[in-house]
This record gives sequence, structure tokens and C-alpha cells, in this order.
Amino acid sequence: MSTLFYIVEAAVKAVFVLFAIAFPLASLLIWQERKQSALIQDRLGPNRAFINLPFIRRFRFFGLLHLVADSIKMFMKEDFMPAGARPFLFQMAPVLALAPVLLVFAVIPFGDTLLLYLPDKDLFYAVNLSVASLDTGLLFLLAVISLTVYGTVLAGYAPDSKPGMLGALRAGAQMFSYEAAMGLTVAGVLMVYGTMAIDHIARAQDSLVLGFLPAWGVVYQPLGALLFLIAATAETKRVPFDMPEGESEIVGYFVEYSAMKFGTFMFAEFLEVVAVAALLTVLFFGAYHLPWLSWNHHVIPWLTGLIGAHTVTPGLNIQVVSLVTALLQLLVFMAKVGFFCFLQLLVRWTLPRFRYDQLMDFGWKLLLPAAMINLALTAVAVLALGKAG
Amino acid sequence: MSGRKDDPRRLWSDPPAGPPPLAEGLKPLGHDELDIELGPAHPAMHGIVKLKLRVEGESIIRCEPEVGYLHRGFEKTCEHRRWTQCIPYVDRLNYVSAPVNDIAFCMTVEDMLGVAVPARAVALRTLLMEAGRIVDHLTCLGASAMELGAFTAFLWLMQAREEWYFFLEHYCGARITTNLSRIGGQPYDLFTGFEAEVEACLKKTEDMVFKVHKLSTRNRIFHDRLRGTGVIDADTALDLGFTGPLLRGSGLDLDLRKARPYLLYDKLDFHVPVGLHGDNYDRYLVRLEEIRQSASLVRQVLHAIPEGPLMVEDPHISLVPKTAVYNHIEGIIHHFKLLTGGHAVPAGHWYKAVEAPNGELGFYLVSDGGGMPYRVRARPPSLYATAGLPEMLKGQMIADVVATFGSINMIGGELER
Amino acid sequence: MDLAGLRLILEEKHQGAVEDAAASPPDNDELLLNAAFLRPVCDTLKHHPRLSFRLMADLCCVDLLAWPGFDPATDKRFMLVYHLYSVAHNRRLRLKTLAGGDDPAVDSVAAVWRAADWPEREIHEMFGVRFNGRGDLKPLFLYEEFQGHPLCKDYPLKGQQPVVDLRAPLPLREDPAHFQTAFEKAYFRPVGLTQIDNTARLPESMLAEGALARLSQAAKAYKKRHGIDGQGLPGPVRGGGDHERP
Amino acid sequence: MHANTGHTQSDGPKDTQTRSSLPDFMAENRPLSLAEKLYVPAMARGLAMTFGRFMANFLFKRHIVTSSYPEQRREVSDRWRGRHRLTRRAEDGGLACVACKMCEMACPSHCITIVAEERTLPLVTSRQRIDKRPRSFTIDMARCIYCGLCVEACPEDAIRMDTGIIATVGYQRAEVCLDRNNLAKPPPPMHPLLHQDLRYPDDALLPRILRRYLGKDR
Repeated sequence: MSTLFYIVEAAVKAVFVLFAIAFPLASLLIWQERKQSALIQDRLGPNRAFINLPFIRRFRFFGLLHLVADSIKMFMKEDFMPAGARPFLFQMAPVLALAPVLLVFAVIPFGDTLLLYLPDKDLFYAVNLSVASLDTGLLFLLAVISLTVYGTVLAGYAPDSKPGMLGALRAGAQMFSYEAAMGLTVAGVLMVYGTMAIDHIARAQDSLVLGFLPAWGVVYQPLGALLFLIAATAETKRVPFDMPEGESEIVGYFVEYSAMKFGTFMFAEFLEVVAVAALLTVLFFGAYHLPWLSWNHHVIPWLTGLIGAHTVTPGLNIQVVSLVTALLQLLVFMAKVGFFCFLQLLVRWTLPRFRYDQLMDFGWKLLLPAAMINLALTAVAVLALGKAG
Repeated sequence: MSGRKDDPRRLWSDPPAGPPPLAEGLKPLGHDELDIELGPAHPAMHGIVKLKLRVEGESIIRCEPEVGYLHRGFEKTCEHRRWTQCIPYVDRLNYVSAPVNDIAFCMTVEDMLGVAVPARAVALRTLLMEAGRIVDHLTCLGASAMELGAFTAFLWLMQAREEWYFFLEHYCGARITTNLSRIGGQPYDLFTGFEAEVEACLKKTEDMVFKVHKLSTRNRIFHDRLRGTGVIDADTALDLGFTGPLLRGSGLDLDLRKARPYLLYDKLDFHVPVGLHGDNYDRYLVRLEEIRQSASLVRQVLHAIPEGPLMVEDPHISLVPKTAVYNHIEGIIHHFKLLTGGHAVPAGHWYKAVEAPNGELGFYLVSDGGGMPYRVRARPPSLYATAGLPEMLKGQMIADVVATFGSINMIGGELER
Repeated sequence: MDLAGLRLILEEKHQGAVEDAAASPPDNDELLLNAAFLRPVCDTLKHHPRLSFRLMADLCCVDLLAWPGFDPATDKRFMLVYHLYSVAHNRRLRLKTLAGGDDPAVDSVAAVWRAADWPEREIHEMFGVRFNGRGDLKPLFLYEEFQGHPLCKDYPLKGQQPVVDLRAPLPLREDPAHFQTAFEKAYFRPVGLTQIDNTARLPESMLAEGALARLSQAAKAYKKRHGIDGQGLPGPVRGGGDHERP
Repeated sequence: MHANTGHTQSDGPKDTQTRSSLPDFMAENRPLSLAEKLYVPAMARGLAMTFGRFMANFLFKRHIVTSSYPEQRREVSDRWRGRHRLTRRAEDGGLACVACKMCEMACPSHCITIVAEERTLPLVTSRQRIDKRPRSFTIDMARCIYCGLCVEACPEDAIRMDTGIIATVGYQRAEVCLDRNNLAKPPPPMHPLLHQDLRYPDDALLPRILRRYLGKDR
């Protein structure tokens, strides 16, 4: 296999992850946030945008067309830059806010392995279903997540705006503080599974613990999962940690941005929600695995039996089974991600927001010690149970 | 009133909690002050007001409210309107609870005229005033919750408020600017299904308030945002002219409904909630409790509205019934006389205050004996509350501005008139 | 303690401070004060244990220019009205005091009750009455460039205020360069507005062109007709009050 | 200082009919317990509440209060003070207004302008009657504050605010300055869409079959 092949493979997977998983989920999330908040608050939510189809007049599609309308609006609006802004940084900030979030998706496995049948050589090529299966996936993850702060801080700093600057300062402090706790919780997972490769961690969650519990991260690390969720919500700057935005105090670090530049920030925020949900799924909630139903031991044999009767060549048989398995895994993965997105939105519409000093207190005095205790307990348990290897 | 400070139920003794003050003379690293302006068009500044803040980091060093964006010359306008014509203008003082303003103004003029309003109108006025109080507190609590980020609580409370507005619409034909009182009584009688509708409003209010209470009150995030912020002790509050829930939150149970009973209040059973610490959390609880008390008051009055006339039966005070206008020359003469000449309020001046939702709403009216007021002065509770805002924000953080500003419930209409 | 007792206490401490008293309990008892004694009397009212008027409920002003029988040549024009409330004794008191002349002024009571701060600023802009012994009297509701005093009876109902140059918001402290963001520097420069004639359409005073003499004559005629002598100030409405509460 | 004993634990009136169902809120003025300090109970309760509300609305639209405004309009009350109209006489169909200008006088915002003229009424009895009528009757709806004092002032029942029109709109001020003809016209018929049941315009979040399983709307 040539290098070109690897590049093409990675590119195809990247395009798939972004355009089949990340972007649709993030856009849907914008709609879902509006609709879900509306239903919580006894409203109907967006339902007015419509198109006239040949046989359906006023086709509203549950308000989803508002996404189209909104994006058209975002692109059409005047892109305004304040007079005192530093133009280069001002232009760069949205990009810097969006790029690291996209990079997070590079290491997230959305399925196990897809076998590609190469008929001319009569052999299978195994495609790992994550864009990059890095050996140091967790490290990469932490490194990339810590990059998001640049976009945020620059967004506040570049336009020379006071509320923006305050928001940027808040964002910087908050993200640095919660990264520590997040890193420690992730380290717990690392200890339990003994690997940094995220796809290995995902695969390891297939079996059962004590014979009846799925070997998910949350079973080993219940506190860790909770802490990760909290820390990651803080990283994404969503309620109750939306101090940098704080729309009723300082209007937010992106206060001077308009049109699609603002849209980019918003989109990045929702992408972060998806990313957090995906990470939570992969690290703690069994990735693409079903509880008590192993792909390797139950599903694939069953599928082989089911499909095998109707196919002619074994190669093609395996190919079809692999494809169906991958699709099912993707489905399971998406369902879990969807659930956690829902949960995050529910939290967002339930809680008020912290104050800056309370946020810091919470991060340093509650979250970080808890994460440390969790880490210490994990270390002791891992040593005691001899699972370190 | 300084006796409040050693109340054993207080959570802290003085000085109150909150972010520690910056050490004097010691400049922290990177010491620089920043002036920022919240408003006049700012999500938290409901009404139009500008807060000029000088902050050091997140801590507020100085605060200066800049008002006047909603000044529209109410007092000057009323000097050129007949007494009855002032009532729609009075509506627009505290536009959230317009019935209270209307009734207070009419009661003041009735005092000057020396007329007694029929019992039915008195009972109805009591009910409407309490309804206004509930509406106002619902709005205030909802808006404060929204500014803390709890948008859901806001919309739940707004639903209850809508019920009351529908009720007001059924009663007087308008939701907000009600114009529902006249000099000499109430022009509108009960409508069919009045009791049921009030009961429905009360039920909805209690339902929603209970929900929001469950959602917020014991939530630590909410608690921490309010507890120990915007602290003001009773002495300072009184000195600054605070009244109403602000003063009661500081522990002084000054309520004009008890201290100076008007309407039916001395015959009704209710108690005045007071806070212990004078912070935003106390004011939040006081408002919640006042909703509960007002709901009880509405129920007490609702089942005891006597039969009888609604307006003073004096053609010099209230308009004669329309049948008399249509059919009798005497009636039409009185009608024209009252409309063109206005009320013959004797010369002199008068001050009367009622317990509006935000505090003491007083009307100081001067009459020169003509058909128009010589001078109309409304004593707006919001003016004094907003003037005292810097005192409450001293040493607090930027995020506390919205919580404190929400709890004083500034209403631009009555502040700036 | 009724109004007479209250008056006694005050006169004991401040000889000649109370010029007149009118009782109309419970809410409309009033005293007419000699303006020179305003500040010390207020101090006494607030701090005397038997008075203890801790709450200044309201402070407002009445322009007596159009009041029946008012003679601008001799009478003081502005009546300042203080509504006090004693929480301890649950009573109200109204103080009246007069200010007049070319530069009407009274002593500030903002040092006694801090609540008086904003109302004094409001009265200053609305009536032009100055308050001695306090800090800035910058406009509360109106803007710095506003011409005239709108709540005065001679302020015309129709007319237009001069157009004011667009300016940056007034700074909190004297350092505009620091205060302004770059945005404000760029956008709040008064460009192109200097051509506007901002002296046009000043409010015309009703008192121009000998109106003072005419008003004086009318006042004398009124006083003669109604048999009033001395100052016919507004007092509590006779027979006013909460009658026959059911 | 009177009765400054802090909050007294009184449960309000003893009569059960008038007692509120709400708890004593001042009792909440106490420090947070340890569990509450850990954010857990309130957060769990809050999430349960919002989730319950969400599901009730998602599946059954139980509490939805939104009305889809232009298509669906709520009924306004009988006493609703909407846009004015001028009534007509039963006998000859002419305007009932006699141009007495009482409404103009009662209007606090000076939005009514009437110019009167004389008119000769048809011979009802042997005498010919001469009456006043408005040559022009203008209401500047941009100034009107909908206080209803004009209706109270009218001695002829000639002006009413019972059209149920909740907003008078126009692109220019002149368009909302209504003259005699506009005011005397009967209110325009409702939009045809109004007759359809458009409470939730194809906004079903669940397929209809599922909803039939789970229960009906309201």
C-alpha cells in the first residue's frame, strides 16, 4: 500500500466524519436546542420557515428549514469589523475557535473495523473506523482541546472591545482551570485500560465485568465520568459555565463579531457539544458497543448466519457482514452521542450560571480534588487488582 | 432596626460575606482600572438605564447609574389634563402593575374630594391591587432568574403572568395599560365567571411559582449567586429611602398595608415577610412569600365581595349611567358638566401613599380648585432603589450587577416618569 | 404626639424655625419652615428620639407662579415639599419651605437623608432651584445642554430644544482618552454636525415683555377679590381624608 | 420600631378555602445542607422537572401555550378596547355622531379631531330638524393610547372600541390616521385561514401513529 493510499483513506474518513457525523449533528443540535428549550418552556419553537414542494404546500419539516434560513441570513449579513480591531487576529479568531474542535473528531472511533475486500488480490484490507488511530490519542485529545482557548481569547482581544476582553479573560481562566481536572479524569481512564490509543480503549469496552456489568468506562470510573462531563461542559463554555458568554452581563467574548464570523463561533460551540458527547461515549459509555451484546461474539456470527445463506462467495459474504456491522455500530454510536447531546441541552435549560469566583472555586476546590482522589483510588485499585499491565 | 444584626438566625455577622475588598494602597499585579458601561441597550438593563461601572478585574470599584432615557414629562403633562385624564398616564408609571397605580391615584383624589367609595368598589380594588402585586413580583422574579441564566424559570413565571393579564383584559379590556379605576369607584363590574377566572389565575400562579421554587430556591448555583450579594442593612436602606420588599428584605417590616391600612387591609389576614440578611436571596424569598400572601388575600376578598353600587352616586364625582345620558336632559347636563369642567377638587395639597409592589407609591397632588391638577408628583419607589444601587454594588462583582439590579426591580416608567 | 407637640420640640431647639403648622392627621400634618433653619431642623427631625423621622419618603417642588394670588414681585416662587416618615412612631410629616429670588436656593438635606440626593438633582434640573452644601447637581433625567427648567409654570408647552452635537458619553472620571475605546474615538467624533444652528428655537419665557407686571396686577386683583392677605400657600385640603371607610 | 421580631411563623389565614397551597417560603432562609452544597438534589430535581415537562410537551403537547399568531388568533374579551368604530343610526343609516366633541375633549392624548357641520334630518314629524354631524372625524391611531375614555364620554353611543382589531398598522403615519369613512366601515372579515384549525401547523414531532398510541392532543 502506498502512502498515497493512506492519505486518500484518511481523507475519505475525515470527510465522512465531518460531513456525515459532526456537521449534521452540530447543525441539528442548533435546531434541537431551539426546539427542546421551547418544549421545556411550553413553547412550540421554530416552525415558521417553509418551502412549497410540488405536492406539499407549506412544507415546514418540523422547523428544520430554519437552519437553512438562518444560515442564509448569516451569510448575507454585513460582516462588520470595528475600527480599532487588529484585522489579522480578528479574522483568525473564528478559524482558531473552529479548527481544534474539528481536530478532536480525528481520533474518535465511530466503529470498529471495516473490512474491504480487494478481489484482484483476494484479500481483505482492514480500515480502522477512526480518522487517525493514534497511539497517543488521549494526549492528542488533551493537546487539541487546550488549543480552543486561543480562538476564544483572540476573539475577545482582537476587536479591542471591553466586554469582549472581559469575556476573553474569563474564558481563558476558566478553560485553563478545567483542563487540569479534565486531564486528571482522562488519566483515570488511561490507567484502567492501560493504553492511550482511543480506538483500543473503545475496543476494550466490549467485554463484561464480574460477569454481568458491561466493561464500560463508567463502570470502572463512575466518578470520573461525572467529573469529565462537568469539566468538559466547562470547556465548551455552556450553561452553567457560560461565564465567557454571560449574555446578560458582558455580552460575550464574540460580542463584536457579526454575520458568519459569529456563526462560526456558534457552530464551533455546538460542535464542541457533539465532541464532548462523542468523547463521553467513547471513553466512558462503551463507544459503539451495545451493553451485554458483543459485536464479535453475538452480532457478527448472527449476521454471518443470516446473510451467509443468501450470498455466493465467502469474500463478498464477509464484506457485506462487515459493512452492515459498521453501519450498525455507527448507529449505536450516534444514538449514544445523541443522548448525551440531549442531556447537555437539558442541563443548559435547567440551571442558572455560576459567578466567576464561584466557578473558579468549583473548579479548583471541588472538581480538581475530586479528580485527584479519583485518580488516586484508581491507581490503588489498578495496582491491587494487578491490572497495570 | 440595628437590632437585626444580632439575630441568631443570621448566617453571618457583619461585615457581610461577598468578595473580599481589595487591600487599600496595595496595587495588585497588573493593576489597572477599566470603565465599562452596561446599557442603555443591554440585555440585563430592562427598562432603559445605563450603569457606568469602574471595575478592577471583575470587582466593581464604582458604579453610577445614568437614568433619563425614559423621561417623558409625566408630571408636566398631567398639569394640563383633567383629573380623570391623568389616569391613563398614571398607568404608565409602573407599567407592569398598572392597576396599583390607577387605584392609588384615584384614592388620592377621592381623599381630596372627601368622598367615600362604595364597599363593592373597595373590595374590588383590594383584589385588583393584590393581583397587580402578584403580577409585578412574577415579572421581577422571572426577569431576575432569566438574568442569572435560568431562562426556563422566566418563561414558566411569564405563563402565570399571562393568565393575570388575560384576567385583567376580561375585567377592563386591556392587558397592561389597564385604566381600570375612576375617581369615585370602579367603572367596570365583575364579569360572568369572574370568580372562576381568578381562581384559575391563582392556581396557575401557585403551580408555576411552586415549580420555579423547586427548580431554583435550594439550587446551590442559584443560592450562591444571590446569597451575600447586594447586601444592604436596614439602617442604610431606610436612609436611602428604600421601601417595600427591599426594606423588608433587610429585616424591617415596614408595610403600609399594616402600618397605614387602606382599603380592606385591616380586615384581612396576612403577614409581612421580612428577611434576615438584606441580600438578594432574602429579597427573592420575600417576593416569593408576598406572592403567597397576596394569593391568600385575593382568595379572602374574592369570596367576600359585597353587592352594591360600584361608583359614588354623585353626578359631580362620577359620570352618570349611560341610560340617564341617553334619556334624560338632567343626565346629559351632568355628563357634559363633569367632562368639560372636570372634578372640582378643592384647593390645597394632599399626599397619600400605598404599598405598591416595589414599595411606597405616593401621590402628592396640588389642586388650585380648577378642573386640572396644579401639580402632580408621583413618589416612585424605583427612583430611590436605583439611587441606592451603587451602595449595594460596592465591592461586588460584575456578575452581581445583574442579580442586584434584578432584585431592586427598576421600572423605567415610574423611575423617570 | 400630635403636631403641636412636635412643633414645641422643634421650637425649643430652633427658635423661629417653624413659621406655620397645619394639622391634618394622620398623613398630611405639615410645617412651614423658615428656609434658613432647614438643615438643622431636619437633623433634629431625624435624630431626636421622640421624632425619629428616619425615612425621607419624598422630596419635590411646586412652582407657585400660576398659583392663585401669587405675586411674583413679592412672593417666593418655589415651594419645596419634604415628606418624612417615622417608622418608629408610624407617623408622617410634611415640611414646606420656600425659595425665591433670582437664584433660588435652599440648603441641601442630602447629608441628613441620603435619599434626598437624586430628588435634589431632579429639582435642580426641573425647577432651577439650587441646593447649597452638596456635591454635584448634574442633571438626572435631562442632558447637560437642556435649556430651561421644564416643570416651571413658565416653560412653554410647544417648542423645540436646540440640537446638540453628538458626543461621547460623559466619562466617569476625568480621563477621556482612557475611557474611550477605539470604537468610540472613531465613531463619536462630532463630524459634520457643526453646521447645525444650535441656537435656534430657544424656549421663550412667558415672563418676557412685562408679563411680570401683569401677573403682579392679576395677583393683587385676586387677593382683593378673595380677601386673602399674606401668602396663600397650598395647604392640606380642608375636609380631605379617608372618609367613612366601609 | 414596631414588632421587629423577624419573620413570625404564621401560616396565614386558618380558613382552608383561602389558604394558599404554596409552602412558607421564608422557612427556606436557612443555610444549605451538605447534600445541597454538593449541588446534587436540586440538580437532579431540576433535571427531572425539565425532562418531565419536555416529555409531556413532546409527546402530548400538554402544556403548550404558543398560539400561531397570524393564522390563529385568540378571542379577545367583550370589554376589549380595540380599534374604534363609529356606529350608525338605525333609522337612516347615517353616522350616530352628533359632533358634540365630548370624545375630543375627553381624550388625554388629543388624538381625535372633529370638524362639525350642520345637517338637515329627514322629516320625521311635521317640523324639520337641524342637527350637527361631523364633516370630518379623524383618529390618529399612532397617538391613541386605547384608554377608552372617549367611549365613556360619548353621549350618543356613537363611538365604540369593540371591533376586536388589536393593532392598526401601516407603513406611514398617514395610514394609521383614520378618517370617518375608515372608522365607520364594518371591520374587515377574518382571514380565510382563520377558519382552519391551525393550532399546531404540521408541527407534529412524532408520527401520527405513535401519537395515536400514546394519547391524543389535549
